[in-house]
Amino acid sequence: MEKFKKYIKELFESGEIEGFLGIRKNGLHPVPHLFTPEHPEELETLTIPDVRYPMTEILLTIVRKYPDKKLGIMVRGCDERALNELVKNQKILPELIKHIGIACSADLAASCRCAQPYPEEIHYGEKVAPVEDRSDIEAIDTMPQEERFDYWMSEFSKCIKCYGCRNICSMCFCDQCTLEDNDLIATGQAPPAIPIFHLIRAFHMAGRCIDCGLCEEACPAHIPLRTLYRKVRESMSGFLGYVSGTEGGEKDPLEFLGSEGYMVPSKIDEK
Amino acid sequence: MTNSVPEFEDADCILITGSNTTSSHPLIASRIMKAKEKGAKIIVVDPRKMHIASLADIYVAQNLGSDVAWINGLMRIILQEGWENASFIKERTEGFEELKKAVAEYTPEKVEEITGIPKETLKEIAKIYATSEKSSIVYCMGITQHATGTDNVKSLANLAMLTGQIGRPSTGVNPLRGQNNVQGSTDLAAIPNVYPGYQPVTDDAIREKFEKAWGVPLSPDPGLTVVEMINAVEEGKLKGLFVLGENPLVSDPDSNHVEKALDAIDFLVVQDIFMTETARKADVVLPGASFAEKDGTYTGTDRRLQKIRKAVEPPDEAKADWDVLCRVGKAVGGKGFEFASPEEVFREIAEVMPIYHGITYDRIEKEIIHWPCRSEDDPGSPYLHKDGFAKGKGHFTPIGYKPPVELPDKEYPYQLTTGRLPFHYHTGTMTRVSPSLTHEVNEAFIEVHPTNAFEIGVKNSQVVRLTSRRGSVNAKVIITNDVKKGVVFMPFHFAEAAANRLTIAALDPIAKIPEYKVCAVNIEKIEESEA
Amino acid sequence: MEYRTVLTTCTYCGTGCGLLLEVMDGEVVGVLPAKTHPINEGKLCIKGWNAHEFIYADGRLTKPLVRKGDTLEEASWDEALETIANKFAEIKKTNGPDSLGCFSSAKCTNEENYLLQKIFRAAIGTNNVDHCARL
Amino acid sequence: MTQKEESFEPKIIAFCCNWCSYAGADLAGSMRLKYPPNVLPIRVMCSGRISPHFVMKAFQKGADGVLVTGCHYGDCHYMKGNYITMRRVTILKDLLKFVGVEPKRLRAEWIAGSEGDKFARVAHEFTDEIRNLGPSPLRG
Repeated sequence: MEKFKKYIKELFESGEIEGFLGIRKNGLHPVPHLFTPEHPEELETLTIPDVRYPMTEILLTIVRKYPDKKLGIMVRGCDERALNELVKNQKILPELIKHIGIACSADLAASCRCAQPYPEEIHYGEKVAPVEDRSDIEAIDTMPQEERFDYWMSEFSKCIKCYGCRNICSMCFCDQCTLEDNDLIATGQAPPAIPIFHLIRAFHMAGRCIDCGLCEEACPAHIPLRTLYRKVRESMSGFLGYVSGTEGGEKDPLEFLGSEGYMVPSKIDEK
Repeated sequence: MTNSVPEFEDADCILITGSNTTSSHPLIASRIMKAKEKGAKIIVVDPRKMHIASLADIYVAQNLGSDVAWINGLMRIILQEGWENASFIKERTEGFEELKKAVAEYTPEKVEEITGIPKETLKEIAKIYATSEKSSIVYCMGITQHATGTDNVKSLANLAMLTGQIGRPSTGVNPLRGQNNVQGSTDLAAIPNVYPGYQPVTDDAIREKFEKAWGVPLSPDPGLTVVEMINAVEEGKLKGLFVLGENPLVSDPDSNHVEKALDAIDFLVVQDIFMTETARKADVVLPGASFAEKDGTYTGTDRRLQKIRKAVEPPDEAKADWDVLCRVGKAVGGKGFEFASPEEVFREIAEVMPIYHGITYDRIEKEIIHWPCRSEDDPGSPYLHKDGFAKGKGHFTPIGYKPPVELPDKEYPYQLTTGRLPFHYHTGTMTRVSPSLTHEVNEAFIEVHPTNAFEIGVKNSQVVRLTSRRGSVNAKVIITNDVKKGVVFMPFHFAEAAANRLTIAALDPIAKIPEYKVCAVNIEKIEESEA
Repeated sequence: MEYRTVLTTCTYCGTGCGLLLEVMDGEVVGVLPAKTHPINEGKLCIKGWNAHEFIYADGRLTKPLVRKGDTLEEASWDEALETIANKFAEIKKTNGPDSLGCFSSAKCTNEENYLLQKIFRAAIGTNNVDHCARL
Repeated sequence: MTQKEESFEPKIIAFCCNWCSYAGADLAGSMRLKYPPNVLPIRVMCSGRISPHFVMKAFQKGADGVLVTGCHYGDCHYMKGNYITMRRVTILKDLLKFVGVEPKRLRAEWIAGSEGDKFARVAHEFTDEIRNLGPSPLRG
């Protein structure tokens, strides 16, 4: 940890970064914080807990106000996937953002069922094995169709319309949100119109979701949102060969034609 | 609350009545949903079919104001079936025989007649509640805001004691407190009959203790409640009023009456963050700070003390409210208002208040403390009545059913009940200036059963006039099966169509709570030209 | 360039959820749910998620106001406090302490509730102290 | 039960692009080709304009089936709009399937302005198919 703090301090001193978005210890609670060269003493409170905050979502808040600053950001595997996608969508300039990589602990990787619990370059922690687990999707795929419908409707009907899933999502960077369009989803109702509210969000996640699972952690109604979004992520890779969160390459083929503009999806099994 | 919030998750049965939990306490609803996932049975008894009702295993609508009857009915069934907890009754309670006698007349048939709850459903509820290992009762203003509010609460306590569903984790009788710090403001004696920590002003020894602590002689006479003070203004007895962060003109029952009183009063001081309807009538307005602009503590609904922390400065010349009050205290000639920080105030609080005595700012930074916490090595009390009730034995109170004060009649044939929406808060002072919330809903409406809508001759979104004996308001109709026939619901957040112009100021004789949840109204269609 | 988060307690209902106020250059710009808070465990309702919005709403009171005839006019803190002191003293003198009363607030802190009831009980001498617990 | 199914007449929304498929539907009319009255065409400028939201809203408002029609590949008035359409429809069908709604309730077809007969045939086929599936569970 001391080595890590020293590394950040060096980055400050060399002018390579003008701020570092990390986590600070506040009493019992780890909370996000932007460390700056003006207050190097704050680095004493820097911590790397097994708790995840939406770092890239916070980064966007800062970048909107300070588009020219060189910033370092603490990135786990999930954060790095988010940054890759934000670059593709031209929300951040890669040359201004320095990834400071954290490998997740085995505990965290297990509780997140994370398929890539580390970023490309690691500055802290030891790489642990990825967790391959699609049992949540399989469990639903094997249900009879009607049971599947009832299952999702009963899950969606718990929704209290807090918008937490959207608010915490690093990939929800639109200026206007369809979920708030009164013509599409009547405002003022909780639960909101189901399943349209959740399916529209799921569809939006198709080319974007980087499978961090923060949405599900933020859901007061305990709706298995991540399973839903993991499914559309799979559909994207299965039918269109697109995996969001990978570095460089093509953009979301649902939004952009891409260089292979004539690409058509493989055929769907309607059974 | 007798128990703490996280405990709900491990209950086997949760009986919810008079609480629109997903709207008013969403993160408690979250725990209840978790409990259901873990296998708990959720029972909702409420006149309105709200979101939480649609998630329940059993939902039933009682007639407005009939709570004592169905609770007595439950107890009669429990006794008949032998589902009571005999050893708990024997060891921990008194007055059981009287209770038994009092509930005997509440046969399922009679209860069905009064409450509209089918007798089979009542029996099912009785069985699940009484025979589950850990059953918890959750209630809110739907139980307390009645002229029989105290009776309703005592009936629920009877039920919990009869079945021994209290004094253990994940059981108990749990009122969900409405405001962020309503528990704390009651603890700190913002009530007329006690000093901080529920120490009666009428008790000589206690009064002497406070006279010593504060260095002045104190009045032995209990003061007036909010509604009584309003009446005292009208009678010319109360001449000056200081209102801190409240908007009685919208929140209090029978608003027309409140408005007259505030117009008539000699001198009104309002300390707030916005120019509320009440502040407009003031003689002096003091600008306070929002929760983001000051330090201090709140006491949550489960008696848990938590800090709020200053994030930014108050705007312009506005000041943190504790600072303003210290200045007011000194200005009116008070002694002992030289505090440099909220922490210093808290130290004095802990000194005079036994139930907070062991609590310090340092401790609540590091641990979760629920009062009572009587010394620095006392870990506090997540749930109450573990080894017995505070007042010795738990006392059963025999209670009979009394109908609501104002029943529907020819002139006012519908029953109005009021409540909250998930998107707004109380009188809307804060939520109605919040764009994300007003985007969801920003006008009053009235929920009407389809049969009644047909009678009145209105369609969805048409405007009607609601009239009670006290006033009238206009609102848009929403036709829904969520309300029973004959009952209409209106949220009370909207000052321009304030539900409380209609409500009745009939008070519970003990708790002095107004009967917000039932009054009689008439509904008329407004012709196009009028609307 | 400042971005920090301040852990605090939600000001809406009595549940007592922990939330982080996101502060950028001295201004609250957003809310995050406190992930390690024992009550809400990283979740919030729609009111909590937007608890910062009202802070900067139009119409915040920023200066003391004192009534001059039909209108409320801006005044100094000294003038406002003096008006209160004089008027309360006058009412108390002619009608006794029980002709004064206060509505304290379930929105305010424990410390503030303590101070207001102390003003009325100790400095003015009446138990006419209540708040909207019942409402 | 059987009787109920027999008496069920599905509601179908057909989104048609201005340049090809709407002209095809129009031609079906002028050719006096019969197609079921269950099908309600809605004209849009390009099938690529048909946001998945429109499809979901149609289902929510009571459609039992949604037909998305556009130009054949290569014929799109806006060059490639229909490629995006097919990608979106495929992902949406897979999502519907996952939440327990028959993916067959959503169908994409390419119909040229000259293919009045194809429009009529697709309308028949799709109506029969949806009639067999019964009312949509999304009717709300």
